Amino acid sequence: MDHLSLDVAHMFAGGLVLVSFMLLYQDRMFGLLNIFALHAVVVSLSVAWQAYIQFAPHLYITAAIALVVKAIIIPVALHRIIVRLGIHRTIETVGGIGLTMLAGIGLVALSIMVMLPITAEAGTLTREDLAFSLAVILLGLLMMISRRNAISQIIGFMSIENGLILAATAAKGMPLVVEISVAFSILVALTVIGIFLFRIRERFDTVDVYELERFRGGHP
Amino acid sequence: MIETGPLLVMAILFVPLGSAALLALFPDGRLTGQLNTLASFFTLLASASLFRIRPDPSQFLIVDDVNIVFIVLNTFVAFTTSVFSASYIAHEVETGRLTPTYLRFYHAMYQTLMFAMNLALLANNVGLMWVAVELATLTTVLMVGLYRTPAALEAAWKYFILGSVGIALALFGTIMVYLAASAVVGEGLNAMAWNVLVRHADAFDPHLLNLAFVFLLLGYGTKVGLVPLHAWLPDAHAEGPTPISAVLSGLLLNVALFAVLRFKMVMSANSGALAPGPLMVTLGLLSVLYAAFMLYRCHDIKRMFAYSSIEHMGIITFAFGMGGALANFAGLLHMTYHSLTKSAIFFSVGHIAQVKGTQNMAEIRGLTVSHPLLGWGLVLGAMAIVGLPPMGIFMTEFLIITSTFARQPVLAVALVIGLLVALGALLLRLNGLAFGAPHGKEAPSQASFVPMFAHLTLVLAAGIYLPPALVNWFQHVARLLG
Amino acid sequence: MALIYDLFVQVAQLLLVLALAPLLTGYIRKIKANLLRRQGPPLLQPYRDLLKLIRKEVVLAENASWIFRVAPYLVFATTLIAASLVPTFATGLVFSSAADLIAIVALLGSARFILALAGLDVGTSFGGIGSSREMMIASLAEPAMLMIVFTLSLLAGSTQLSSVSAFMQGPDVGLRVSLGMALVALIMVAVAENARIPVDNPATHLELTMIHEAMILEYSGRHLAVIEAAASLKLLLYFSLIACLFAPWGIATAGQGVVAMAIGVASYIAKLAAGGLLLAVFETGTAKMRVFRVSDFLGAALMLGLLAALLLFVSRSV
Amino acid sequence: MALTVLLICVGVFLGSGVWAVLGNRSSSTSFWVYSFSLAGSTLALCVAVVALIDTEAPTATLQLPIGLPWLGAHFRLDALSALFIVVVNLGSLTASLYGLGYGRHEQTPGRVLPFYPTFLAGMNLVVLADDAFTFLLAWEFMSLASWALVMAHHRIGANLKAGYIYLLMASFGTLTLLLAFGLLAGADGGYDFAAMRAATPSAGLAAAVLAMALIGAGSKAGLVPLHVWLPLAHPAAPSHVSALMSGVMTKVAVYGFVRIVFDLLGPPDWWWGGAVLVLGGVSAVMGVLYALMQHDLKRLLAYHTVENIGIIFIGLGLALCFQANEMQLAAALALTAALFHVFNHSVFKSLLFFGAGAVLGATGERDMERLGGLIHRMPLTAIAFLVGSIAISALPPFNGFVSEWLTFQAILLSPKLPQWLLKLLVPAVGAMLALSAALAAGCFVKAFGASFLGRARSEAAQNAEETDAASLTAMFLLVLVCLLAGILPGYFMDALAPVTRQLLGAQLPLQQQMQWLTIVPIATGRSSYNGLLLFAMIAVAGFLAVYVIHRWASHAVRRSAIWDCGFPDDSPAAQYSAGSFAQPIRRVYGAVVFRAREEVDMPAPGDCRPAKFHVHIRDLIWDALYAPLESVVGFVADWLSKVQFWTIRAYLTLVFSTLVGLLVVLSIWH
Repeated sequence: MDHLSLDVAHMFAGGLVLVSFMLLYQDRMFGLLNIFALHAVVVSLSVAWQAYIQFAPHLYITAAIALVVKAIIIPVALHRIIVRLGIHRTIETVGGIGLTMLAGIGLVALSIMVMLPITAEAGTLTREDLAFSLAVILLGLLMMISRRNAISQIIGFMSIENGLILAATAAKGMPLVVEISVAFSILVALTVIGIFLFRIRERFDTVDVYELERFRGGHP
Repeated sequence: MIETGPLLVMAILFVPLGSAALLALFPDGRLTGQLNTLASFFTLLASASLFRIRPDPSQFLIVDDVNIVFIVLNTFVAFTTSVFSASYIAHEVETGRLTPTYLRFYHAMYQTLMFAMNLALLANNVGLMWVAVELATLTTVLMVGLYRTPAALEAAWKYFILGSVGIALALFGTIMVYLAASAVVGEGLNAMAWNVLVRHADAFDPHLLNLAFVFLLLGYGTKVGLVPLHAWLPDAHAEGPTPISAVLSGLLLNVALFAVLRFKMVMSANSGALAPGPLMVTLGLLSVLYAAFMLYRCHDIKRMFAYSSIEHMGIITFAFGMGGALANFAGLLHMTYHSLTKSAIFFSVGHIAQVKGTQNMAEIRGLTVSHPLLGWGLVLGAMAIVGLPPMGIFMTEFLIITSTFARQPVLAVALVIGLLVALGALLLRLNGLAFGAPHGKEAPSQASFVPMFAHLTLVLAAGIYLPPALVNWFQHVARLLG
Repeated sequence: MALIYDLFVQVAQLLLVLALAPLLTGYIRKIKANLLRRQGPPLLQPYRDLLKLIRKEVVLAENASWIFRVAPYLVFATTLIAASLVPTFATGLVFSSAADLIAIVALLGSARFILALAGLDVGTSFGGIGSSREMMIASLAEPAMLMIVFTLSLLAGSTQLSSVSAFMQGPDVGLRVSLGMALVALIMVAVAENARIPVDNPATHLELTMIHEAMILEYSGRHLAVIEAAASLKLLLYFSLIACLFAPWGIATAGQGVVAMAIGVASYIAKLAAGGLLLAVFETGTAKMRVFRVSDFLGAALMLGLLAALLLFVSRSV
Repeated sequence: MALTVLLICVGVFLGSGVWAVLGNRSSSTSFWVYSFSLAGSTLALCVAVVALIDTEAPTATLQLPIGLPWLGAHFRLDALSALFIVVVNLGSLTASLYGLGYGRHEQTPGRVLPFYPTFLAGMNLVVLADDAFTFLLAWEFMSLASWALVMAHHRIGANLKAGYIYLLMASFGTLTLLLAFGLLAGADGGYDFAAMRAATPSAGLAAAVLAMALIGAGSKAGLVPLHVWLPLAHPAAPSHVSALMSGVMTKVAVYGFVRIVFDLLGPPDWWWGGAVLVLGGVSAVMGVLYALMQHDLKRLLAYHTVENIGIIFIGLGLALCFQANEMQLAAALALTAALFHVFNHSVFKSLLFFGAGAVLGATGERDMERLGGLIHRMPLTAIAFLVGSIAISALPPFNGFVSEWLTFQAILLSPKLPQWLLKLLVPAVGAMLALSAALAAGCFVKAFGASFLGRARSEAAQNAEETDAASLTAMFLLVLVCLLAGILPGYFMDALAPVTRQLLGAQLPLQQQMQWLTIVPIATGRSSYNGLLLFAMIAVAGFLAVYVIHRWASHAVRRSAIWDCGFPDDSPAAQYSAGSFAQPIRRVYGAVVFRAREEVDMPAPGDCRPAKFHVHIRDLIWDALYAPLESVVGFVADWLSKVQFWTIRAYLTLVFSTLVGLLVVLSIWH
């Protein structure tokens, strides 16, 4: 494996983290969808590159799924849902964007720190990739918890998934990657369907506490 | 000649899958219940015969000492639950809470769930196991939301989101385990085969394993319902159909814990890795204490027993975290007893909720007077679950506490406090439910008591006498767990 | 032969206390009257009273049960036995092994128990007052008594009255603060137990202040006579007890000859006379206290007893 | 052989329990269940008595392949367990006999019959168990069965609460004992008692075990401050069960303590005894003071159990003190006293509960303020109850006095103890013991007086009928035992000698050989007691007095109205009641112990409303210990309960922070 191919893989992985930060920064709904599409494109590029350098043709399938489903179908579907359900176009965040970004930087640092002690045996490529994908996962989680809005939470979840695919493809010769990515796509699809079917607008966050008390039992 | 071993394994997997397809298409609502039972029975037969014939492990599937009893337990409880479910669901259709279409859907999902859980238990490939657990999660999400009430949808959605995040974390952990393994045993399926992993675990990169275990514990731990990852569990139990609550508590939590255990074995086989014990002990203790206090603030009967499940999962995790032959043995035994007892409790709770028309405990009184069998069944079950003798859980709690106290007195005392607080809460509620002057509807229940009392009898008998073969098996696995 | 002689001494003691008890009561009354410059009843008046009473018919309340009728005899018999087991003129009685000091106190307790029940039997408010106050007083007096026993046994190494008495006569005693405290405590207990002033007034029938008399208010005729006899026996018992423990001079020991016995009897009667005089003087000089002050009085006795025991440890260790 | 028979008896109990569940619901079920229990306990009693008296008999052990798999269930019959088997089965024999009559009136036999024999089985098994698992299993099983019996009359709200608190405290005790056994067994799980006996725990460990055993067994026995469940639960059960719970089950708890501390734990430290003494003394006094404040007959009896358990623990504490200083003979005296009191209390407490049950059955009342005059309606019950009252008040010539006398004798030996603290402590405890005995007498004057004497305070009491023959037989059997143990204590003390020999390696001199059956624990010159002689002398003197007076003086009797100092009041309400009887004692002690406050609401002159009198009593132990606990649990539960109402986002935050936290830990840990 030559240096160049390593660097390219590296670049894609780093790019993904960057796009994750963009997701975190974005506070308008449609902008978010576009950036998520970009996120998916970067992932599929990265996967394709891995397929190329690992000589693993089945990974192309994964790349294709990522591209078709997440870069095209889902953003479009979400776009329509937003329009159909009349969801607010701006995203309510918890804490300021700046604070979130700061936390994000902390998370990236953390994922690098955690990955550092792993022996070089595993290969630099893998180690760096793992650090980046961990960062993407953590940023996705951060997004899920720092947004009050269902759509952006779904997008956070999907970015987690992209991070996982990055990790899975980076692990050389890992079997079942395709199956796993398919399984994940089903999950994501269900999520989207769930939002649509259950008319979940803000259910992530706004819950009628009194309603809950009735069946959940608060104070005696 | 075809070997019977692999055939049996296939039967365990494909009888449920096949019947799921069949049930989805089957038009007659009344027969589906029986068909469901029948399918579960055949699966049980197939799994029971695994005791006699054990197939060699393949790269994807394995039957070994660790999983065999779980498979049998799983199929057994699945069978008894299907018997209970038949009478329960019939009543639901009668009262119009479920339409025939949903009935078909329900039964198909039931068998799919069985398939997924059996697959998760049988899987030798850690990736396959992950897929199976995810499938199980998805099916139960659909089942929890079956009634389409706002509360049920809310519960299903919460379960779905939290479960998905957990699943994602578990996947990351699995990938890292693969990475650690592939450096040693080479790339490909071998690096995911569980039996290979355990054999070579000592050579793995310990740091990678540590990181992997954190993710796996949190990921599968979400499914186990460990505090603070538990939030989905009470809602899901309370809002779904009761047979599903029984399966969730009795089986799915076990399956998830089983996944954690498999990885714990890998961890403990590696001398450089961090001991998984303290982590599990902390989470376990946290669960026990939290759930114990929460029991006081439940109004919904199913919700209360859901918290009790959290508590027991905490105890089991605690036991495995403590490790050692005694504690592991007790943990395994506790898993078994908890499955049997908790599902028996949900059987009785299901019928109680049906005859009383409510799950609110304030509106249920004096069950031992109005419905003696149901009431005493509940009393027995509750006694068993809080660990009163002669039921089996007393034995396991005895072993866990005594073996812990000699090593870590503070932890044992904390556990004891948790147990005591939980006992106080459950007994307080039980007092109101089972005793006093009866209150509310007094219609006779058309229940099938056989599953409930079968489970309770088993737990009772096991508390007094355990067959040596079973003991040997448990002890063997306990040693494997380290 | 020795056994018969011992038995004779024992029976003699029994008869002696039985015979002397009313006399002691009469004697104290006489002295008290004299101290008040009254002539007072003759010394033998109590005997006459008793004789008169036992010849009269008994008036029983309609709802009195058998307890009411049996109680006087039980109280009498128990007190008599207890009194006869306290050495008066000779120690080492043949039956002294039957009961040590603790058992004697307990026997008196049994008598009180029965009498208190009898007080409740008819179901009057006076009987109730008497019984309940009697038991309250006993609840303090008994522990105090036990503390005294404790002190004595600590010194003498025994709770057997004969042994303690022998020890007190011996050279090892010396003068001890503890003993003094124990004596004071014992006297206080004795005053309370016998319903004497300042705890109770045996001569009053003023409803709100009486204790012992309230309890036996419903009794009449021979029952009353037996109870009165028991009461004077109890008084004598405490005199004997104090004499035998704290003034054991002249007391004969087991197996000694008739002369020693005679000396014993003489000194015993002298001690009774002196004790009775002191009691009469004391009673004349004090006023009865309120019922709920009694607890303080007896609490003090208990504290004295406890202090006596504890002081003994201190003095011993030095 | 003896052990096998005993286990078969246990089997009979369990079998009849199962039969009561499965068998037909005819009225004969009750008869058969009690008959089988009677037969079983009679057989067990005989076997145990023989085993106890026959000093040559070797210690029998037996192992069954049940319970913990690799351990099995160990059983053992030695002197100590034989003694407690005697206590248990004497109680169950009479209770079963009593049940034959009393049980016929049971409204809900289905909730009593299955659990009654299982309760008996549980108690027997505790005493026979020879490994920690079997012991605790039986222990908790016993609690569970008795809990079910407490809940027999579950429609009464107070019983529900009683059952709840009972089971909670019982489980608390079991878990504490579990910890004690955990320490004794060590990490390798040497759960059989033989292994524990062989092990020698370090001083700190042993002290911890002692503390646990004291809490665990003490909570079951009813030591203050762990007694709160006892006065609630014991009265709630049917009366023969109350008798068993108070008279016998608390003794099984004492057995547990003795077994652990004297047998398994090895040589004691001197301060252990001090701790036990203090608890015992406090229990004795507090128990009786609580009892004095009650007007519920059965609850009063239950509080007296607390008192008597205190007395027993005083004896046990003394035995520990002496044993620690290697004064084996004195220790044997103290232990004999304690064990004798165990036996005695089981006898007279059963007797008293039977009596209370007979009263309850005849009148439907437990409240003494609504009883009275029953001596006329139920003369035999009255006699039995009276004997029990005298015995429990520690008055001669009955058995209660003998054991308390022995305890005092042990106390009087305390000056020889070298430790200063003990020297000072023991006399104080002695004063407490004397105080409790005197107060007990007061309390039973009140109990007997208010229930049986005076005039009936309610219609029910007025029309009461004497109870049935079976119940009376059971009661008079116990009366006989009370008397025999009171006047022939030597035989009973000799029967205890094998136990002290087993536990302490020393025994008292044989009492049967003493002159005239006098009991002489140490030396003739020191102290002695002869109940038989006293009894005979009092009887002779009494009869002589009666004879003389009736023969030569008068025997005329005239019945007339009550005199009452000239102011009789016909209303039975004008009598002294239980509450007014306790008033002086309440004023003296209650002001401190219970913060008792009297409140008089006296209307102004001309105002026609009735005057009112209130007594406010607070249970300081509950207020100081249990109420805070309750509110802490409630507070924590409320606080944690807020988590239930979080949003999914908040839950995700929880997951996220856990993950991040663990990762941070991991990165730092490297």
